[in-house]
Amino acid sequence: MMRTKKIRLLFTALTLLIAATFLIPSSVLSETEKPSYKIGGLFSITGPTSFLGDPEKKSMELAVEQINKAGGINGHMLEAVIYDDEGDPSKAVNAASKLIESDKVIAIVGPSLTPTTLAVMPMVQKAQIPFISCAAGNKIVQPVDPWVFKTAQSDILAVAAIYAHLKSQNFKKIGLLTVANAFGESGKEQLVNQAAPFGLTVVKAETFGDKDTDMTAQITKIRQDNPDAIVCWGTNPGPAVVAKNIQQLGITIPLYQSHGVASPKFIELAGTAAEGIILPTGKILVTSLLPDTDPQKKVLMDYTAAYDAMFKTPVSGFGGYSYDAIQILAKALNGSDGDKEKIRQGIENLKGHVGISGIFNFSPTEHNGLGSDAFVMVKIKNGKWELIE
Amino acid sequence: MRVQILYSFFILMVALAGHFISNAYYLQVLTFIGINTLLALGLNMLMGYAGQISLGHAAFYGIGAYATAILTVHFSWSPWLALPVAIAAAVMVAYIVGVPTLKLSGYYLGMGTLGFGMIINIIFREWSSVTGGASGFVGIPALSLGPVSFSSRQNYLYLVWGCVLLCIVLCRRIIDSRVGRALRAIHDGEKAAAAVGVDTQKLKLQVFVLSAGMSALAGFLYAHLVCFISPETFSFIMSIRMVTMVVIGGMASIWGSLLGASLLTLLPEWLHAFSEFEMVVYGLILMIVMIFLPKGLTRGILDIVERSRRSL
Amino acid sequence: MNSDHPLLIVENVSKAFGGVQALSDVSFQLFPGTITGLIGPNGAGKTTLFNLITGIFPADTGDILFKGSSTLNNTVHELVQCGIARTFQNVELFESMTALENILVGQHARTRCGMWGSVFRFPWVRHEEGRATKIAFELLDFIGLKEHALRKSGDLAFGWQRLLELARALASGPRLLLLDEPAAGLNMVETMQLGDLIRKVRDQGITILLVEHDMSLTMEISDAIVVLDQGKKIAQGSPRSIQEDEAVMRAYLGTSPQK
Amino acid sequence: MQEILQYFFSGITNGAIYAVIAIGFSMLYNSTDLINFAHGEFVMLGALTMVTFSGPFHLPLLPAFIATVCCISIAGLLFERLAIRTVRFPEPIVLIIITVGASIFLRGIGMLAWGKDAYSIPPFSTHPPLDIAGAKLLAQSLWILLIVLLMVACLHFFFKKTLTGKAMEACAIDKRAAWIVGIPSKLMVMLAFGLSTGLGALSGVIISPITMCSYDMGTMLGLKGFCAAMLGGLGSLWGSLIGGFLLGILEALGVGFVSSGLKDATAFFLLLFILYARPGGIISALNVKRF
Repeated sequence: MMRTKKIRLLFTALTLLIAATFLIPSSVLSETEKPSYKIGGLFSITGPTSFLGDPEKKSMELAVEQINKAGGINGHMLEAVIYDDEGDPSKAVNAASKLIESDKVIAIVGPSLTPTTLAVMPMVQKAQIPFISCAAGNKIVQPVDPWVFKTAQSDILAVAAIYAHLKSQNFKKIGLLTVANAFGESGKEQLVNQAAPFGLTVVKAETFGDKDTDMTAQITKIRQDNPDAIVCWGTNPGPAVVAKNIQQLGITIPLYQSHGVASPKFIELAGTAAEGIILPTGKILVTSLLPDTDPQKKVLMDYTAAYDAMFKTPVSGFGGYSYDAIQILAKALNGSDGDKEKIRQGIENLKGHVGISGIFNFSPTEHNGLGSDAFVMVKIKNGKWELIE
Repeated sequence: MRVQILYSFFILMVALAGHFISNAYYLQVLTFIGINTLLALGLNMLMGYAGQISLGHAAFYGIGAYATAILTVHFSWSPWLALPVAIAAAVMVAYIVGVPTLKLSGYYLGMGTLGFGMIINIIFREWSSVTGGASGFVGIPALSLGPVSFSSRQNYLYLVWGCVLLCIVLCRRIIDSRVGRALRAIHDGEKAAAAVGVDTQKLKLQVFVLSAGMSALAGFLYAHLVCFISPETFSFIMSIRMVTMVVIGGMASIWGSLLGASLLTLLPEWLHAFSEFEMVVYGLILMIVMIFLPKGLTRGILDIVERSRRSL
Repeated sequence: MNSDHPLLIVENVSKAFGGVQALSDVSFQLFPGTITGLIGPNGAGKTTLFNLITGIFPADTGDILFKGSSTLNNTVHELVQCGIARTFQNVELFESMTALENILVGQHARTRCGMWGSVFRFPWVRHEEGRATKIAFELLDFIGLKEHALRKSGDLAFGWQRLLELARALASGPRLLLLDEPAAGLNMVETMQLGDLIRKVRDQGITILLVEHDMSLTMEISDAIVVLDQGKKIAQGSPRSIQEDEAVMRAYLGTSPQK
Repeated sequence: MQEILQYFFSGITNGAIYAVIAIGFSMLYNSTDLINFAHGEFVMLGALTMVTFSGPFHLPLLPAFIATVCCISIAGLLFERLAIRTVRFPEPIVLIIITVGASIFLRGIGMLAWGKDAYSIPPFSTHPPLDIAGAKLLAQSLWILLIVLLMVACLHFFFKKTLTGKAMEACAIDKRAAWIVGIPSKLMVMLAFGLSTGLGALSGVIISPITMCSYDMGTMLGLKGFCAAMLGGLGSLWGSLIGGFLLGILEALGVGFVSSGLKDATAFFLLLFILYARPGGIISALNVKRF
């Protein structure tokens, strides 16, 4: 008898617990005349890849506020609903489901990473909702899915930019050192695939863990094959350790990095070891160095100033992805009356949008929309970036 | 008789939830609770009853998920055919690993299972031609059985909770039998259990294998729910989360596993509201629960109820 | 004394832990249906000997024969299956389980339902379970705890726990029963009841090896006595002869008797 | 040859890092019978506190160093007092979950206080790397090696020769017995926590010139340190040292001769092998209790 009572009690507690989830208010309606457009944001705001998600979240807030100040879209205000997925695919799936089902958003921006994006994609396809990812992986837009777009420059472009520079230096043999996660893996794939067209041979490809403490063993292994250059592909702080290790080992082979470290933080972390490193970056990092004729310059300067004013922190190279996504969405929303198919078509037909990451030209077969001009090559000299023509 | 009533109540609850909740997000969260309950249940058999800790159980979860993914995508098998193979794969790995590992004890057993979990996770990540590598495995088909499609959240909820019920019945029956008594005996005192004729080594291995099988089932259900898997999901962190579910819910308590899994699935959803403070609050809750209810929520709540009743 | 073949033969057994010689060259025999008392001062090696006989660890040298075959390569649970059962010096019941369940676990060695059996509950499993429960109640009745069958064993009075542990050992259907200080912590009345019970067990044909500090109990119920001191056997014989043995006196009192 | 030597040096650098963390684990286990899964987070706190003291506060190296270790020790004492001692039934598994909870909590605190970016600390000396037959060993690696050896020697002396140290060890073996002979066991546990978290902070400070530091550095370091401590034999200081170097060198050789992607797998595989062969670690000091 006692046991039944206990178990019944337990069940009551459980039922209450579950019921409590349903009571949490999903959101509060704003009081504009026309109903606001709800846009979902999904970024890895905390967790190991927060360096991506955090500025993306801030930039989304910034873009939404700018649009609302300017009177919204056809009188509709934008409302951002932003969740954190911590870079965990399971959490991303839950959060995306919440955005679609509970918050009834009309479009989703994010997630920040390739795996989280891939995890969310089946749901987005089923719900038929415009979706603009902020992740770099090429798998996201190839093959093209009608509902899936992305604003971050693909690895393909970054690799092409690096390889074009390598070719101009008449380098033939390269060694690769990539981080053992989705970012590094995707980069490695492109680096290996594109080597032949540029007349390059990969003599050795090594990897390192994103929390590794010392990479001299990998570098030693690569050095054995005497490459003309080493390409390192990762995000901070790993590549900074690589740069330091190469300096310590007294290796003079030129080091190339990926756009993953394109932030002032890298120079700060690597210190003198950063000297002479060459890397591709979106133009945001070198705004002041750009010629005035550059069509992106004004957009970049405005964004930098607004970000600085709103958050009092220096602008990051990654926040632009979500800023672009919102701007593109806003253009597509214009005149769509919130109809999802119309938004989708709006994005697909958008041409010549000048954004932070480049100039976007979408088409039914091209859902990233960026060309090779999205990247510029820079060299670090005296602790400063320097444009390479 | 009493048990039948309880099971009927359980079925009723699931049916009601499936019938009245139309918001797919809530259904999905409930489905995740079900999957986590399977994981906690399996691990609880090992930790709560056989008294053996495992810090690498996410590996079996992953083996189940990757096995079905590989079979259904690369070899175009039917998922229903892949299910027994996925479970068999986990069971076999558990057997091979269990024989030497279960000879260890205490923290060394924790270390041994942890190392095993790391190795399996690295295999998922590095064998990219088969597993899709760090970016993950895409294109896992949704489940369907004849005319019934499980791509609707309702049906999937029923499927997952059906499996949960099946496993609860299974565990209950084992616990209430000669084998279960021997298991509880091992937990109370391994020396005495051996002295009454229990082959502790063999029994521990059997339970290890059983819990691996249940984790693999959970992995199968996860893979076909999300239709995407990546090594991240089956990392060391997940193993720790599983242990936490068991301990928070209550060791050696079947309903405790349900409670622990519910709490640890719902907590992050609730804590979204804290944004930046989420981690701090989550850590605090874990600590506070363990400090004040060290026997887990089930026992802890029952104790409190009992005490208040006595004081009345 | 019984003239059958001995049930248990301990042959020149030695065991050392690190540098400490716990047992050296000990030999004796146990005959079916007898109670043998194993006595000696603290640290004489009695518990070590118990652990060797029950297979917890192997002997360094020497051999132990049970029913004519060596037990050295057998594990603890295999020896239980062969018919060796024991109790512990500090009662080791399964405290979270009821008295009844403790005895059911005690029958582990003579029941056979495994994982599959427990999941599918075949008819033979239910039959086996029913029979086991019946035996368990009989044993509870034997020690006089039938009314407390469903109480948690950890909640029982200490004296009852001792009895329950005895019943649990009997549940495996042993030929040889090893009792490690069964009367420790019991009062006089309880000790007397225990003595009666042990005799009754012997009368069922079970051989008993008894370690006990309560001399009056040991001397009263034992058919034979083996005395250990500092790991060596110093005397063996009937209770009466042991009481007069000089070496035993020396071991216990430190000096030779003043008689 | 030069390559092998370089792998070896790389292993030494990593090994010294693992060893210094393993010693923190072992030391605490030695005196409280407890594994602190938040140890990696104390390492992180140490490194980041050092960043603050040497950065915005402009303290010179040594005072910043001492201030950091003191601060983190105090945090450790608080942790013991608030979270560990208040547990009513201190079973190992409960304490483990509490320390896991603490590690998440501290990581959150680290993120709130220092943000999500990584920081670097300048090395202790700007000496060029040591060159032996073409293979290079960092000056900072030598610093770590030196400090680790010094640390182990001091701890060894503390536990074997001083009364407090012996009392601490006695508490781990049997708290009640220690209490009966008049050792204030509660104080000892608290002291042990302070000491071990102080060691953690020290590790953080000496390794971050090599590794950089950020709020999430602790998990991986804690894990590797735990492995090293287990490998060497829990509770044995010299064992931790050996375990750390062995793990580091195994990893480096794994990179050199197997594949850098499988480096961790190689290391863990050999680890399991060693555990199977010697279930108590290389130097098994105390009997490890079960859960």
